[in-house]
Amino acid sequence: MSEVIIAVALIWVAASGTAVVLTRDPLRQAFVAGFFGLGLAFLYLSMQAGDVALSQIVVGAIALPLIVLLAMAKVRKDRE
Amino acid sequence: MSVLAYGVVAWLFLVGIYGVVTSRNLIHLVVCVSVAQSATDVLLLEIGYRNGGHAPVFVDLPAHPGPAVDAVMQALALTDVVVGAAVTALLMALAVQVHKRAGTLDPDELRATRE
Amino acid sequence: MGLVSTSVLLPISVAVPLGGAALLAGFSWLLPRRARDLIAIAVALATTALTLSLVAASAGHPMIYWFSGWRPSAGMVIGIDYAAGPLGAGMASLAGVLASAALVYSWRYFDSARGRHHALVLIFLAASVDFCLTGDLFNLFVAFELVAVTAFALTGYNAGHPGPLQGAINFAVTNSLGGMTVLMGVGFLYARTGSLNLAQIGQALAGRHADGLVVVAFALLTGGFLVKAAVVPFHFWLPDAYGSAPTPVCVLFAGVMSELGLFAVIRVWDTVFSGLAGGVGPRMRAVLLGFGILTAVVGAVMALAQTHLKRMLAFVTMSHLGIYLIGAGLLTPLGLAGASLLVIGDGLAKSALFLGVGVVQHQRASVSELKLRGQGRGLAVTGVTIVLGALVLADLPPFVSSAGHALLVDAADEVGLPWMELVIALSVILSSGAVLRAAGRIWLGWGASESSRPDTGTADDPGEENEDDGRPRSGRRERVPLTMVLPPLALLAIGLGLGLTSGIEEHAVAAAAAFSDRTSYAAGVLGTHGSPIPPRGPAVPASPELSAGGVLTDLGQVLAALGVAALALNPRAAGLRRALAAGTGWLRRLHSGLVGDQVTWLVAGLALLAALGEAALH
Amino acid sequence: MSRRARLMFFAVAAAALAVTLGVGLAGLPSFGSQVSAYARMLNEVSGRQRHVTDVVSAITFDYRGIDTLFEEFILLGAVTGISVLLRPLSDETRQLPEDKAPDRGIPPPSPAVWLLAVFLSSLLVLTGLETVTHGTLTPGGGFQGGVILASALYVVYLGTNYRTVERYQPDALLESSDGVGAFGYVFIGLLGLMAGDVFLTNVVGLGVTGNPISGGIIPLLNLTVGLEVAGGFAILASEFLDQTAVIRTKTGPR
Repeated sequence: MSEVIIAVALIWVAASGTAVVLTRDPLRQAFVAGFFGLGLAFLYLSMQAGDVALSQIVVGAIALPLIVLLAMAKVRKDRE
Repeated sequence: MSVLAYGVVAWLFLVGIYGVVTSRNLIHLVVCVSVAQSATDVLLLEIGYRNGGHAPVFVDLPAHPGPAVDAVMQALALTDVVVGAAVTALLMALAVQVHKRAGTLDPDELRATRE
Repeated sequence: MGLVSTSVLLPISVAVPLGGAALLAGFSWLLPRRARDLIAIAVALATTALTLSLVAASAGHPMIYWFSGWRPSAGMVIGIDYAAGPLGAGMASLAGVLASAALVYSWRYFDSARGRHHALVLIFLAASVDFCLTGDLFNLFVAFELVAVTAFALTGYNAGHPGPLQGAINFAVTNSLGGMTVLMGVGFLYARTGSLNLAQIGQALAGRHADGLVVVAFALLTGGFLVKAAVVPFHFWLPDAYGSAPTPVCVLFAGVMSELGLFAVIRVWDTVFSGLAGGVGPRMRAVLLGFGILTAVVGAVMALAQTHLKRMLAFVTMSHLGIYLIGAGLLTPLGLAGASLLVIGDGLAKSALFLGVGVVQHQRASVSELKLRGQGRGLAVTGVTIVLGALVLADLPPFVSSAGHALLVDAADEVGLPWMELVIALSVILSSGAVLRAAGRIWLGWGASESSRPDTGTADDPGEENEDDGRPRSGRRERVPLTMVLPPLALLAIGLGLGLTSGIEEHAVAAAAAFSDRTSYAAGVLGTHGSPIPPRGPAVPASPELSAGGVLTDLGQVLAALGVAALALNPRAAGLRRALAAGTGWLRRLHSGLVGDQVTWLVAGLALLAALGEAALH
Repeated sequence: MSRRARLMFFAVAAAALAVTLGVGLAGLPSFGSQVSAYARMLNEVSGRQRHVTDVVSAITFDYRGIDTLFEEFILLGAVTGISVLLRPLSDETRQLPEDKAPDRGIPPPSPAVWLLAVFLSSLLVLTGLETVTHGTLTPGGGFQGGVILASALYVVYLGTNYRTVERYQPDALLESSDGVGAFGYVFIGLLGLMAGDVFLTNVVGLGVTGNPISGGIIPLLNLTVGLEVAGGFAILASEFLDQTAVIRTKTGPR
């Protein structure tokens, strides 16, 4: 059972990681990256790494997308 | 299962680098670096995984819990997540500043150190 | 009891700079500017003194320190250790000296962003010390990343200009990827040996034949470190970063940071891989020498092609890194000893050169050799500093790099590669000649000025940046503050003093022998035998005849470098220069400064290293 | 290189690197088949030796505590570096966003929004503190809790406007928290030396396994990390926010 969950998580991570790279628009990429971050956290959790999963959630699904969005906002303001 | 598990590591690393090489936008490029970086965490945790193993947290366990997974690799991955976050944030600050000062985010248009 | 008191130096020499940095970062808003400068300088000097005392204390037998008191039990390592010998401690104290010089130099020089610049320099210093002392592979990775993170920020310090920012981005992207490959290598070795301790991993691999996993682990680890060491083809980020970073930061970069990359390559080779079965040493020597020769020559040729002074020094640094790799890559104690003395001697000289160029930039607001033609008047002391520094780079006796050069030549002879001397001489002459050419143009007004640019190939001359942002200069011809003039002279004086120290070659060879002895290192760390290892009598062929021959060679190099400079400035040799510029145009075009190109080269370099590693180890 | 040439070169190089990685990965033991003797030993003994239930925290802060010390400084270095890179330069000014419609006046945040923000943020503070303090027992610790605490600050701001943020931002406090946290880790390490033992030795009682206050210095180290990370991430977010909201160039991009 746990093997199936891990396999699903691995495929989720591989697919969403590819999607992050192929999403060339940074704004949309930020959301895909959040989804990828959640996938990583899920993968870590399925591999019994709760500490790492929690770190991954706070970094990958909260801090990183927030920074990307703020950076995008700054860039847009510069262009005005 | 091994092929899938280890294949994902190589895939994430290479696809992240592919993104870096082909990127036309520094913010996109920085996120691609973080994709490649996550390959290392996945590798460490896979090395430390044990089939049917439980988390290395010894609280509320059943009577015969079986083996636990490798806590050392988890500690290393923990450190690496923090390192990755620090580097990503720093790169993002550089990207913001480059856009302000060079007026572009396209890495291929940045030739300041050349011309 | 005596042992306890000296081993305490190990944790204190990282705790002092770390604590100082934390206080500066957290409380700079409370402190006046002068206090911030003083605290930073005091902390850097204290770290220097601590690491210097480590050099003395660890001579003869390595010092082992187990953090949190976790000693190995039943042959299994539990915690993290520091394993200090004079070579590692010497490297750490070089970092201390250069950090102190950089901080003194920036005293009046620029705005330290409320002490944050100083905090970053101190963290950089602490990370370098940890890097040199640690006996744990993962801790080495953490130190690698800490050096990197502070260095990225310091590179982009002049954040108002695109050049430093682009340099920082190229630097950060390539070196982060390097860090990732290092970590993957760590993971592979852990999966194979179940350990993160250098000595224990080496023990587990010793006497075995390398398989695919070990070869790939070698390539990933070494490749990652070579990115930091800026060895061809991992080097493309270096001129962008070093050419645009603030001067005090360049001192740390050129003198210590790249050398740390090479240090890690050799440390990991000696402790982890050198015990592999099948006579891997000679074949690995060929691989490392190949990379070293390529780097030395490419760096020297590129240095000669530059007119942007900092970028020129960046390529000079790179060429010298190639020479150190040749020395260390001979994989003999003699070669490593020669490389170590060169790292110290050249490191001090290169730092003095960067600081001298910084003075020129501060006073004349330019770093372009062509724009500065004849502008040297009034900066005589700096001119002398730069000429002397350039001559030291050509191994002018009796500076310590001359002693290192002699050892290196002996080491190459010892393994039957006497022609290596020619490769080294060629690179040294070209890179030193480039700096002398610039000095001749700036202080003597020789050669052409901007109007008739000789290099019509590509313009890899980046823009000029004013470093002291936000601090209006009263007049351009104001007196240079002593805090800017003295540090480079002090660095050169240290190099001279070390060169005049009798027996420095013997000390270096003994340190190198202890450093590269895998079995006694492992025995010391794992405690497999109680008594300290008696130091093996090092064979130092430093007889008077050889030294005299060495002095003649060195003087020959100095003269040849002067000749190169004269030729480069002679109006009648314009045709030759044009031909050379045309012949090297392709090489300069490869240094495009684009991060996508640099990462592609990195990937190719990793694959190449893996293929060569397979041939050497398997 | 042209983009096309680069892509072709990359394709070849990446294929070679893929083969390299494949060879290395193929040499690994099959997935999930083994755990190192080192890890088995630590799983076995750390509960007894350190009185913790979460072995990861014992490794992070005790067996390999020196790694975490340097990890803290990676964060401190990055935050300091970002403050340096994003500092207002000589040609930039700090200027609050102009009111586009001065006759309208900024509406005060409605009490309901305020209340929600305060409620959410207190919830986050509690979660953050709980995560920081229970690091020895369950997954989580100073780092994770610290980030949650930093985010609590910003949820308060969600309920208001940037003018209030700018006025009440406790910059000095955040910086001090960052520095004190990092210094605290070094200091606890030095306590071991002062007690006549080695750096980062446990100098306090180990406590009863299962209590929040157990594991010796591990909860204290978690606390310092929590302080450092909370301050650091708050500074980080505020630097980026400042760039977006108040810092503008006098001359425009060059």
